Amino acid sequence: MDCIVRVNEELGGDFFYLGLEPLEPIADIRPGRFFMVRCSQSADPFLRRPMSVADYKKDGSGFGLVVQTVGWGTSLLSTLVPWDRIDVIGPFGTNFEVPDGARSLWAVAGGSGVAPFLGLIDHAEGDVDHTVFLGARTSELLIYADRLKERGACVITATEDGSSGEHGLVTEPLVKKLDSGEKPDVIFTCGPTPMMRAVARIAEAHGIKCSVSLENRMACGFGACVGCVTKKRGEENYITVCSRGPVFDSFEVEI
Amino acid sequence: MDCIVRVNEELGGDFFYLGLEPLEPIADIRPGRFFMVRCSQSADPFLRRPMSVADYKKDGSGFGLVVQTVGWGTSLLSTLVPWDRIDVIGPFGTNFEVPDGARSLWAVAGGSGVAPFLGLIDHAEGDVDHTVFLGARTSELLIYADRLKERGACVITATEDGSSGEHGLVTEPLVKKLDSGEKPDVIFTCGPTPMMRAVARIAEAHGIKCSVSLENRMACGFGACVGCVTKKRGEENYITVCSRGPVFDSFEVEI
Amino acid sequence: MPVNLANNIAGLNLKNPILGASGTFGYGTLYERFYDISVIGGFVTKALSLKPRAGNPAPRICEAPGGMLNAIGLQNIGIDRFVNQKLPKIKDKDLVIIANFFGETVDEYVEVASRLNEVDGVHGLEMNISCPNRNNEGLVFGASCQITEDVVKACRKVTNKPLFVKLSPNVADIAKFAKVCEDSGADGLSVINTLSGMAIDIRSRKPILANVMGGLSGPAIKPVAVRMVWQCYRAVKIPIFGIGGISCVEDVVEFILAGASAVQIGSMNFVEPEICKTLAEELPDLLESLGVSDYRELIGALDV
Amino acid sequence: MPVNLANNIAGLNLKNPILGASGTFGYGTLYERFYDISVIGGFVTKALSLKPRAGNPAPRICEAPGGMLNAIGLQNIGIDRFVNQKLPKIKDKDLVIIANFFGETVDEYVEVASRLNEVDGVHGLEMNISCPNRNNEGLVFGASCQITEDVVKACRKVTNKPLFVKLSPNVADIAKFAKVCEDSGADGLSVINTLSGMAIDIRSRKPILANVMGGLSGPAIKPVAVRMVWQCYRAVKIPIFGIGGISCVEDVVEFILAGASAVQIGSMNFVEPEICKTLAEELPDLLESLGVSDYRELIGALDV
Ligand SMILES: Cc1cc2nc3c(=O)[nH]c(=O)nc-3n(C[C@H](O)[C@H](O)[C@H](O)COP(=O)(O)OP(=O)(O)OC[C@H]3O[C@@H](n4cnc5c(N)ncnc54)[C@H](O)[C@@H]3O)c2cc1C
Ligand SMILES: Cc1cc2nc3c(=O)[nH]c(=O)nc-3n(C[C@H](O)[C@H](O)[C@H](O)COP(=O)(O)OP(=O)(O)OC[C@H]3O[C@@H](n4cnc5c(N)ncnc54)[C@H](O)[C@@H]3O)c2cc1C
Ligand SMILES: Cc1cc2nc3c(=O)[nH]c(=O)nc-3n(C[C@H](O)[C@H](O)[C@H](O)COP(=O)(O)O)c2cc1C
Ligand SMILES: Cc1cc2nc3c(=O)[nH]c(=O)nc-3n(C[C@H](O)[C@H](O)[C@H](O)COP(=O)(O)O)c2cc1C
Ligand code: FES
Ligand code: FES
Repeated sequence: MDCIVRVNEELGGDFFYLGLEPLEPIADIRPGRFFMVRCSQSADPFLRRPMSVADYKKDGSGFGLVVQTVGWGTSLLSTLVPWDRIDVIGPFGTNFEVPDGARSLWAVAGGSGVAPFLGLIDHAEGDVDHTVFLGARTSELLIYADRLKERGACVITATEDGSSGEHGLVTEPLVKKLDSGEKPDVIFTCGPTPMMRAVARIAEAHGIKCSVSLENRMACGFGACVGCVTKKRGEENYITVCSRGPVFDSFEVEI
Repeated sequence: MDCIVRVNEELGGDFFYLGLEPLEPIADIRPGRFFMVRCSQSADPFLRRPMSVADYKKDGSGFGLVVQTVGWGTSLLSTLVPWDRIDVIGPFGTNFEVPDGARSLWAVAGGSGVAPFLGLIDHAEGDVDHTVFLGARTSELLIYADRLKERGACVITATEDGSSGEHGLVTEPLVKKLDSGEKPDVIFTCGPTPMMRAVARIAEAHGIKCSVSLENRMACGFGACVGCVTKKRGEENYITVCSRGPVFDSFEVEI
Repeated sequence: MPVNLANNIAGLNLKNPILGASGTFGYGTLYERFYDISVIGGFVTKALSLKPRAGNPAPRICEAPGGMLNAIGLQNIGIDRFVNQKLPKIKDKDLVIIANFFGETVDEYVEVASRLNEVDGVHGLEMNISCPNRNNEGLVFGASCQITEDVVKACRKVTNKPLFVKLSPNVADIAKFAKVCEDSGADGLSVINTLSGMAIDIRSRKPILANVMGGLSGPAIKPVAVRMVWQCYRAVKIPIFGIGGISCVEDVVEFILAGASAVQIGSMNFVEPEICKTLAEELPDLLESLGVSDYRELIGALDV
Repeated sequence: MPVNLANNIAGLNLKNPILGASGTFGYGTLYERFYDISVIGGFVTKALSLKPRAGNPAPRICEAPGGMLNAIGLQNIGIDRFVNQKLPKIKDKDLVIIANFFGETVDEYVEVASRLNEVDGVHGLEMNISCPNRNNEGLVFGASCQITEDVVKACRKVTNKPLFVKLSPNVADIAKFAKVCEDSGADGLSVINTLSGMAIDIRSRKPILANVMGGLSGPAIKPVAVRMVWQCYRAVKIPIFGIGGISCVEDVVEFILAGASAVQIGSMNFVEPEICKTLAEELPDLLESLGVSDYRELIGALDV
């Protein structure tokens, strides 16, 4: 599906936000699902790149991506300007699902992993409290803290260099808050694998349901290449992250 | 050498004009010489594309290319917009050299082959009469006729569909003019090979010195790949068109 | 001018010469979310083995210049689940279904082939001989002419369905293998499988693929594939499926001119899930512009 | 932290591991218009033969996805003109000059090798065994282990300069050839030459290259080249020049990790004439960022 680029906004560090308008509305966009984005019409780069949905319009007439420039594909995306066209397919995969009756949701994000939580909080239904733990190397990379606060989320930040919020890893304020006796109904996490692994361990130790969003290398995004596999815990067989995930219950998969 | 794109102007048909400003002035630009243009920073397309110098500033601070979109590389060039950067190396090769004492010069061009004659006429020295024969399939593709007239050249056009000028190939008005008794000191020709071949035959038959500009496939443009070869007439050895040409005396090479 | 795209290839009635290649088209059902797959000529299943196989650990894929590397490790659901669960969903569709299969020994090949021979709804077989030979440390079946001959002859005996052999490009003289297959009773050839390649993460100093080496596919391999199709075409009379880096309709014609009777599209399905449909739709117009009313005129029509 | 780039490779003293590859660097003089070539480790000449050779008719080159095809046909000025006209212009420069050479028979190989052995200013020899064998219709020398052994042994006898053998990638098992070369007295290997490929103009129905087939080079072949360097590295103890699709400094490190003692840059010189200089300049910074103070630590340091 061709989309028109509406915005390409620098977010600090290597991050930028792409606001896209598909030529026709796209159904079933949900936080945690992702698009496969074509970065160039040439054979280099050849494969599409997976990108999580950030914010989106309920009617599917617009959505955003939060992208970090890490290589050739993402650096091509960073050069897009308004009115350029970009070709995406999707959305694919599972989404972050707020359990019925949940009243309190904590989200732990690193880097572009904040993306799904923008849409999640924008479209939150019912009476759920949101706390977002944002971690980054330095304050400049703590993207979207203000925007999440505006939407009513409680935002707790941590930076490795101490330039903003707590000094250290984002798991530290998480553990502190849990130790202080607070306990959410569910924890969602998205970001670097070591961070998600730590969050999952902590959630499990506290008996809290936790959803993780895996970021395996993907070629197709819809189950055809069987390239993006992971193992279900305790099982021998591989499953495809793109179609059975990317959002899994932390108990389900090995991370 | 990085250049800033100043203009990308549609010329009709698949043709467009790129006006470029190099970050530093480029020495030795001359009509008939060419640049090797990088169409993308990716590996596809991999090779640079050869493009003749069209008009240019004497001090090397700016020059233009007349490009026809025929494939992937040229279609990437067609999407350039002002302030984009483009990487060229050169200029390479031999140029159209007006013989000492020449008073009358005829140029026969087809398609983007008109390019070198823009610069040639702009920078003509001494007291030379220029007649340019422009050929195309249809009038829309007769680019730069007006501009050449403005610079004082006599322009004679021919179109295959008769929509402008003579009906037929550009060699027809050429032959007519020669048959009427006129005779230039030299003929330059640039464009499709069959056209140049015909022009060379006609010039030779009339005993007129003729320079042709060969368009062999090129990988490097500066003599390193030995890919762009042609044969010297009557010799067994191949010579590289990029460094020994592209402009040759028609007697020198097999076309 | 109506343009003919239909052909009978080694007994398979293809309405057009566009097929999905093995390992990139799943078991057929996956692409239904994008288009009705009965518009294409057919497809080849992911490689099937006697027992389900788990395949290699991740990462299994990575980008390569002009293509990709994969080391899936022949993960598959096994022949039983294919026949019982997947085939029923697609067997009534109007397209040719070819089962790609392999074994780890010649006997296993024969067993799979004879099982598949009984299966209604499987129209043809494609032997994948680019897979590791359990009795021959590190080497694949398709790297030895003798083993190729043995395995093709053995499978030929147990099936009367059209039998294609998919050749490995990692050999010095592919025409020799083509001839061996023809002489051993193959009805057709599939040319080519992936080129063996490798990529390294310079920061971790580890191979990017968990399996160390993988198969290179995509546009990068197209010149090698075209060359091999042409070499095979000159060596044998049986029809050839051309495979390797096809990404546009001009590529389809390039392979047909080189000698392919039909083509299979692999990795490009990942990039453009509708590519097979698009190619089937665009082919008539391109042929018309080339002044061709029957695509079969172009098979091997390279003017050398 | 000063980073060491120097190394002695099979007796050649390279100040850094960046060389220009045969057939893409002319006879050295051409790149002087872009930079002072004494900043790079060295270069390999275009293949030299006993007599000058005219080479193939045009077109000799075309674009391919992620690279290019060439069929130059070993055009060269012959050993005499090289020694008399070209070498004097570059022999006093501070860089290693390796003469790439070939023959059409084993005897011709030997004659060129013994001639080159006498030439002052030629520091090493690189045998190109990917060229057609006059006594063996259609096949190249490097496609047969036996002929490879014969020709390497024969040339080894007539030269005491460092002798590299440049391997053809168009074989099933390159490690076997690597071992044969080592056992036959080669001092080093150059891995790889171009992959055999082909492209067709669908409108004229003719091959794009006048020679029909050509050699594929450029980024497209990098995964195949890295794989082959690694396979050779595990098979032999002699040093390896890594070649194939190198276009950036990360690629250089990738080849070194796979087992290359130095690298040669081919087609990328056409796209970026200053690429060898750029790579030599950028390598120290990249090594430093990888925490490496001597590039030799990385040779074959792939962590599998
Ligand atoms: C489901 C999912 C959702 C994602 N959402 C986002 C997002 O919202 N924003 C964002 O910036 N990034 C996201 N990513 C990661 C993003 O896809 C990669 O950063 C991107 O593919 C890198 O492409 P490149 O060409 O710039 O880098 P490359 O040059 O290809 O590689 C640079 C690095 O990126 C990693 N990488 C490369 N390809 C992939 C791939 N296909 N999948 C995962 N990692 C890869 C590699 O580890 C490599 O070291 C997501 C990944 C997945 C799987
Ligand atoms: C010295 C010289 C000067 C030139 N000047 C101009 C000019 O001023 N304006 C202009 O529009 N074109 C010019 N050309 C032709 C131009 O280089 C080609 O049209 C261009 O390379 C095509 O690139 P592509 O990627 O768009 O097409 P491709 O997809 O690569 O090929 C399309 C067609 O273009 C031809 N072609 C491809 N590569 C080359 C090549 N390297 N050299 C020649 N022909 C090729 C082929 O015959 C092919 O059929 C010149 C060529 C030469 C050699
Ligand atoms: C992810 C992936 C999995 C593949 N699996 C198989 C397979 O199971 N059996 C087989 O014969 N070929 C397999 N192939 C090879 C393809 O069928 C095809 O021969 C190859 O990819 C070249 O075509 P392409 O360049 O169009 O991708 C696989 C290719 C890819 C990319
Ligand atoms: C135009 C051209 C000419 C070549 N000529 C030779 C040659 O004469 N001898 C040789 O051994 N290799 C020759 N090669 C092969 C290169 O040296 C190199 O092995 C190959 O191109 C792969 O490297 P690359 O991908 O960096 O180009 C040639 C390559 C090209 C592109
Ligand atoms: S990315 Fe292809 S199966 Fe998941
Ligand atoms: S283009 Fe390379 S020698 Fe002429």
